[in-house]
Amino acid sequence: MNNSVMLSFKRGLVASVLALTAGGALAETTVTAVMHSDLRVLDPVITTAHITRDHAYMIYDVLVAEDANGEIKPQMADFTVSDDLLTYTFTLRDGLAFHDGAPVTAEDVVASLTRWGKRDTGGQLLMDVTESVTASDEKTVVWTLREPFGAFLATIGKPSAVPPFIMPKRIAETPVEQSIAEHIGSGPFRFVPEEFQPGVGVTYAKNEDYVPRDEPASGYAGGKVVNVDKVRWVTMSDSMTAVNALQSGDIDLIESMPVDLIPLLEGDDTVTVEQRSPFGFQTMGRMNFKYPPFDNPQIRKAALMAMSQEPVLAALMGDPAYYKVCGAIFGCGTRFETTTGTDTLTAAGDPEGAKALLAEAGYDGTPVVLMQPTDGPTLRAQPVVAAQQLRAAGFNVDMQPMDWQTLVTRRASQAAPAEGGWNMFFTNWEISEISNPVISVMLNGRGDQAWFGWPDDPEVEALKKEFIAASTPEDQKAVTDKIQAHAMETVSYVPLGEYNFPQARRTVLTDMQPTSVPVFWGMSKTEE
Amino acid sequence: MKLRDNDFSAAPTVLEIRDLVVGIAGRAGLPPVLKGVSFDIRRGETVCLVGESGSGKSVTSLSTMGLLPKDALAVISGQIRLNGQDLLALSPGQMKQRRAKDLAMIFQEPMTALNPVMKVGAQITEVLDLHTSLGAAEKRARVIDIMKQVHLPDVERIFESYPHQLSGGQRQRIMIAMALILEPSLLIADEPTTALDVTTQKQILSLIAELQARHGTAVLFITHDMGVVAEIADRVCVMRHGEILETGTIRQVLEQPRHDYAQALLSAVPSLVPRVSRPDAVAAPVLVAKGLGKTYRSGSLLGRKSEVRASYDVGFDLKPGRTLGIVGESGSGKTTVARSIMRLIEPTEGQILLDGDDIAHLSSSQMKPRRRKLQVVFQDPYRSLNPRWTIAQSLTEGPLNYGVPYAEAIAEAKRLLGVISLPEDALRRYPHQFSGGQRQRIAIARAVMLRPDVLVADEAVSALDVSVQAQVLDLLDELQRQTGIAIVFITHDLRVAAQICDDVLVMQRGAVVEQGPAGRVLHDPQHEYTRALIAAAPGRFWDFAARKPLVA
Amino acid sequence: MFIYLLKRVLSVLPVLFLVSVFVFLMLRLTPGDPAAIIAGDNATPETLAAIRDAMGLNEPLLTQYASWITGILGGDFGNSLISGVPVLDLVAQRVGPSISLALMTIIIAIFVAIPMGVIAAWRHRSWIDYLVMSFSVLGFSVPVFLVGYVLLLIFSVQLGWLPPQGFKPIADGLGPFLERAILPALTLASIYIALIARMTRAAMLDVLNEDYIRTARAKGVGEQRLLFVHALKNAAVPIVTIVGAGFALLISGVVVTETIFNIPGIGRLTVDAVLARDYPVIQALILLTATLYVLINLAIDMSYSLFDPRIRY
Amino acid sequence: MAIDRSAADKPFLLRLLSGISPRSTGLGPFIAAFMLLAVIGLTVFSPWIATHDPLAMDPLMRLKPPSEAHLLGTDGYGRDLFSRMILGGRISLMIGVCAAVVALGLGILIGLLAGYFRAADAVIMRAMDALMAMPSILIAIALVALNGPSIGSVVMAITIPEIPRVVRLVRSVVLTVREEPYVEAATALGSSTAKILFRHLLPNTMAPMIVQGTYIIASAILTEALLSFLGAGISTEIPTWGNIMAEGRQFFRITPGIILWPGLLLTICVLSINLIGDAARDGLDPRMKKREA
Repeated sequence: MNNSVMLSFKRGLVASVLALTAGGALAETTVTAVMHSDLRVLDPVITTAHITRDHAYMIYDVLVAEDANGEIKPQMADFTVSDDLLTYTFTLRDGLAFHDGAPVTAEDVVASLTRWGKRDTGGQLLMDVTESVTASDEKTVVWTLREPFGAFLATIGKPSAVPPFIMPKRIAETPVEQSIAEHIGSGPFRFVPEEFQPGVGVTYAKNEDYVPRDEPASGYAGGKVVNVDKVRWVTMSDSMTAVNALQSGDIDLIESMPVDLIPLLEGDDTVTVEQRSPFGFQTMGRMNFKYPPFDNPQIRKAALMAMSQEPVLAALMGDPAYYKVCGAIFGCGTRFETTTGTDTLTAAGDPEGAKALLAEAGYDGTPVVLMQPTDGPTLRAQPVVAAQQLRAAGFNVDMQPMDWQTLVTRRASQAAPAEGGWNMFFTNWEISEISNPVISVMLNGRGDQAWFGWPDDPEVEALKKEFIAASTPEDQKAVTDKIQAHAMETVSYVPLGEYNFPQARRTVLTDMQPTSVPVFWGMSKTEE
Repeated sequence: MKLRDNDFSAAPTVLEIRDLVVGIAGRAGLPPVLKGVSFDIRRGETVCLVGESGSGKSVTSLSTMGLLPKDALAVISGQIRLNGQDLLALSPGQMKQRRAKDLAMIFQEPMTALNPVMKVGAQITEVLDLHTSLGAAEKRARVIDIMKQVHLPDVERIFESYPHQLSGGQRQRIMIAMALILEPSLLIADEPTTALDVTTQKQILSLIAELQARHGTAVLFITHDMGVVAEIADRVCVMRHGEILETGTIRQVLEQPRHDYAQALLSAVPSLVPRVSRPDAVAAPVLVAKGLGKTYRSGSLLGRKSEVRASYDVGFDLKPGRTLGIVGESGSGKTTVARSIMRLIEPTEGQILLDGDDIAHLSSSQMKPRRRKLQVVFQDPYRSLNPRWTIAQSLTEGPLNYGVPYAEAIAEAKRLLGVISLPEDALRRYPHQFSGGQRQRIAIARAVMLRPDVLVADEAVSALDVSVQAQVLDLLDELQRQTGIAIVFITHDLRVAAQICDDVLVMQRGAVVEQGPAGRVLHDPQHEYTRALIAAAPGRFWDFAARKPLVA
Repeated sequence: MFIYLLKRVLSVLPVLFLVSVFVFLMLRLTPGDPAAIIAGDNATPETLAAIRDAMGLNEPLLTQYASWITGILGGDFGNSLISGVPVLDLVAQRVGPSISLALMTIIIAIFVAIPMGVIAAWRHRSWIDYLVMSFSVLGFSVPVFLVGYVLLLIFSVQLGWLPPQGFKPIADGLGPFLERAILPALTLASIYIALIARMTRAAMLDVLNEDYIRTARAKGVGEQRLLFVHALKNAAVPIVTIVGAGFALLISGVVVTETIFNIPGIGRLTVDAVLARDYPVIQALILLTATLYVLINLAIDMSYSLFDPRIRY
Repeated sequence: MAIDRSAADKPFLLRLLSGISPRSTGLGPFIAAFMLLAVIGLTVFSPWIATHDPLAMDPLMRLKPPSEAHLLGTDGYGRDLFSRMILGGRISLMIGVCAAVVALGLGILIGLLAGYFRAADAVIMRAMDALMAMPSILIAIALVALNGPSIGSVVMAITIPEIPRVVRLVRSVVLTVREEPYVEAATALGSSTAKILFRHLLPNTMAPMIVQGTYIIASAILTEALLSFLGAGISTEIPTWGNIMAEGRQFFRITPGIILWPGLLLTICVLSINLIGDAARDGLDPRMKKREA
């Protein structure tokens, strides 16, 4: 072993000892949480993984953010819009500084926005109509559009997958194919690199130099006041272990509490189980438009008719209190909610009708390759139940189990199902990621450039343009109603209902923000 | 040398065994293993228990020591009195106190009877630790003293040695030292020299006699070897099937055995006098070895190269109908020679001429047609037949390999079964259904199925009881007369060699030290080693079959 | 002795080379794409290709193997494809818990199993022998995770005596360490005890039949001294061997136990890495455990001469 | 002095029958055989014994305690646990037997070659050492990941790490037996290498192989469970003891039966196989006292 490696090996060893010894002994408040997943990838632009986004909310800040009412509010910057809706001017507020001490400048912002615009779906749409994004001085960013973009603020202020987080210019200049190597933001917490152990946990320390906004926190907006010294996310591969750890006081919070295990916490008054946010997830099935049998819209329709949401949701969540039968592709309780075309889905399904339709479409028994992930607890159940429902309607289902990583690889394959491709898979979305047609990737109809499944659907693309151009909420709603009807007619995908994992927290943890992204500002931990 | 002739009637009785019955533990229904054994040993006296395998002689000795395997055998009735006290009445703890102090035992295998991971000095000292309260220096002095008494060389070094660093004879001396250090009144020696070479055996026997004389120990000596009996016994008990058939002074038993079995046993002991030599055949030799040698080389790139010359410069002629004996102690290289001739190994030097062709370096496919001329019989009857094959399969294996039709092969097998005195239905049976002697006869039959020119018999009778041994030797003799086969007979037993060989070749440390007609070599040995070997043969002064001293 | 040692160490090299080839080939023939894992849910095919290219996954296999092995010879095991952390750092973070768990397990196992095996052999075919053997066979027959869960249920959940998960290093004090390590170690030890007790019994039965045991009895040696002084040292070689061979068993046990008790060790790191196709991490871990296995067994081979003077190098 | 070795000398079937008698082994193996037969009966005839379609799910009836309708309650999809458990046993046993047959088949072949041909020996044994050195559970997970969680790949994943053990065992038997006088006699009688390998040496490996086979079956059943537990098992559409338990993991404190019942049945099954293996080993081959890890 050469010296430098030996040295780094030793450093690692020392760090691990430090990491393991830190924690209990010192009299500082540490919130220990088990998140829904393990943090491995640290670049919030390169991935859409929710856990990486949650990580980014800890250490980065955003220009503008959505408040509790869904309005976009200034965060790092105040902004003005020109009357022609083509020029947006952002002015950075005072006191912003990165964790390495450097002040946040307009240059940093421009670099960060540019990198984001290359990867994010909404960002790409926005960049398509962008004339320029420039730093006019130390604190001012001017964003000029070629044509109006109705959802401009909603896009750069969206809370999820992925908001444009602001990082130093030197980091934001990393090519978008490469992961960033430094994790420095201007957010309310600092990343502690020595205590980052992929697969074990990650630690954030309070950013003592952070200057919160004056107004109270609301949604993702407002003053991000930090009342704890440290936040540690630990990985527990097993939800039962997490529940045991919560009860023994080893951890303070389980972000996604498995509903089946809630009875274990009943009668334990040191623990509260609650829904943090009214919005949860939509679970859905996606078919492959390129290959039989689902290249035939009638057969897609038959599949839709064969399915019923409730058994899927019940198998996924168990307790009806935590799931909701909902046919709205933009989510129930959102502005664009409508349930056109989903009567059979939200009822018991219509296997007989599906059979008739299959016969009419001349289904020849082509096997339906259904990919089933075996490891993700929120993804295991859907294909199993769906397979049963499809079989009941006369489909020939070939359910192929694989781990989620294989599935993620395989769904990117445009090959025929018999040659390593697929016919159908299932995944979940946070409601905020599908709540309008611009950000919902399933409504991309650009054929081979579209999201997995590759529908070639010019009509939906036209409807989306119409939506971008619509200027009033009423006009927008009229367009989204049409999109819902169209999506259910062509079966862009099969919404299988909504679920919302509760969180379980020890009662010493108070004042958590009711946001769907778990954020750690505002909360307090009372001493025991 | 002559038979012992001492009178012990005045000496006190040390061991008194009365009507000892030992049965299989927990199995009352089965016949006992010892069926009422009684004998006495007096102070200074040596009593030999003699018998073939399964006669119960070891069970007798283990019962006396209280060392019967707990879950297998148990004393059912009888008494074992040592100096008047009944050992069977003692508690295990009391018995433990007696061992080594009042009665001690040495075993057959000096290789395994010492704890391999303890230094031998410590193993002897342990006896003192257990039974005395001497100080460390005193203990050491006593141990050194007894080690000197058993004539161990370089006592200080051996004290610090592990058993594997000693020779077999030295280990047996250690055992004896350990047994006698507390001067017990009774020493039990269970086949103590069987695993040793004859020259070592002789030394150990005289050592036991010497110490016995010095300490007045009563010795219970167990053996199957009549020669050893003749050397050391004052009195003899002949055992068979758990009973003492005959008991008496050594002279009574050897000169006038009363019981049929004792007579048969004595008659079966081969004589050291070479048999009348047969006329030399005029035919050309069938097998000739010239300068034959085998050196084992080991070692690789890094290691030291090591060479072991297992045999070298061995040469002989073998004519049809003749028997060549290769005689030597363990490690003399005689088996290496046999395996080289058989081409089970490839010799590193010299020639083997079979019918004039050199086969020393032939490949296995070149060897195949010649193999049928060369057959072999091994020592261990229990391993020389495939236990999973019927006798028919084993017997016909060779002929079938050479394309003999099955019917013909089986007919020959039946004929040979007649020759070896086994019934025809033996063909369908498996080896385990036969006794050792029967198996060895089957192995011989298998070897001659191919009508070979040469038969190599590698210690072919060494594992057999003496009465069975005689039968097998007779069989070989008869086959040779019928078929004119040439035999290479490898043995360590001079008595056997004397009875079967025309010519004898004596080997020591890989080399031939003397060779010539059996009568000449055994009667008038030229080489010092041959002389030592003959001198060491136990009971060489006695002709057992004739029941009289041998007049040299 | 030195030459022998050198020879033995050198003889390990071809084995390790083969291990490295096996590992490399096995993983590179695996479907599943680390690029897809990094890129997340809605990455386009172009992005995937770009990331794959950047990670060197498009190079020919031989080139990838060569650069990997060259790196290793220089002490560089590469970086995790997923988190970008150097593999050696990842491993260094994780070895502590695994090693302390394994050591504790071995200590528990040896102190429990050897007396068990000795007594079972001594009282061969008695009730205590049957009891020991039943326990030992049971130890082989119950899935490790079942043992873990049952212990967890009883001692943590029902009785609340011990914390249910996690790990504290000994540096935090013996109490906190033991509190968290005892259940996992017991879980792991169950199978190890079974293995060692079984081997001890078998080896002791062999030894107790040896002539020198009879000799010792004939000297009047007492039972306790007979068993623990005369017999046990002679039975040591197979017992020590099985402790080494059991290391493989320990690895699989560690993987499961760390999962159940949420211990941040090597076992969990490996499973996570396999499921995430984190090639450099998997390769390094299998290679390192294989090396460790080979070295442990080498050390055990060398230690035979401590127990048995007949073995000399 | 000749020793009675007849016990070790009989053909192995005879030894099997004479070795395993209640007198020599105690009642254990007989109870074990009875239990194993019961488990096998239960699983082999599972299609007729099962009270429900083991795949029929009813998510609204999930995690129900035992009742008249569901003998042992239901699992996380509302499937009948009892029916799944006995059908799962069938698959688990099948996996065990397949793994044993494949591992023995390949292992015996390779072992015979390695044991008899010195030239092949070094290469084969180094490769086997390499396989032995790699932690088997890690190879197994990686192999399942490699080929997808089908029955075939699980069998392969279990089999490959077992092969070196079989090879070593066969090789050691061959190395011992080839020195036996009857094998040398066969050479002297002109028997061909193939004949010696397959007629003399191969049958000698049978007794230890039967014993080893039982151990492989037992360990394969456990490994299957372990793989499922670690998330690299067979699809839930094909119930096995392993994946039933793996699915029950998160419900352990709610409905421990999902793990405990299959776990109990598995333990009984593996326990009886091991006991029978031990008895067979003692009966067949007193030398084979050591069980390789």
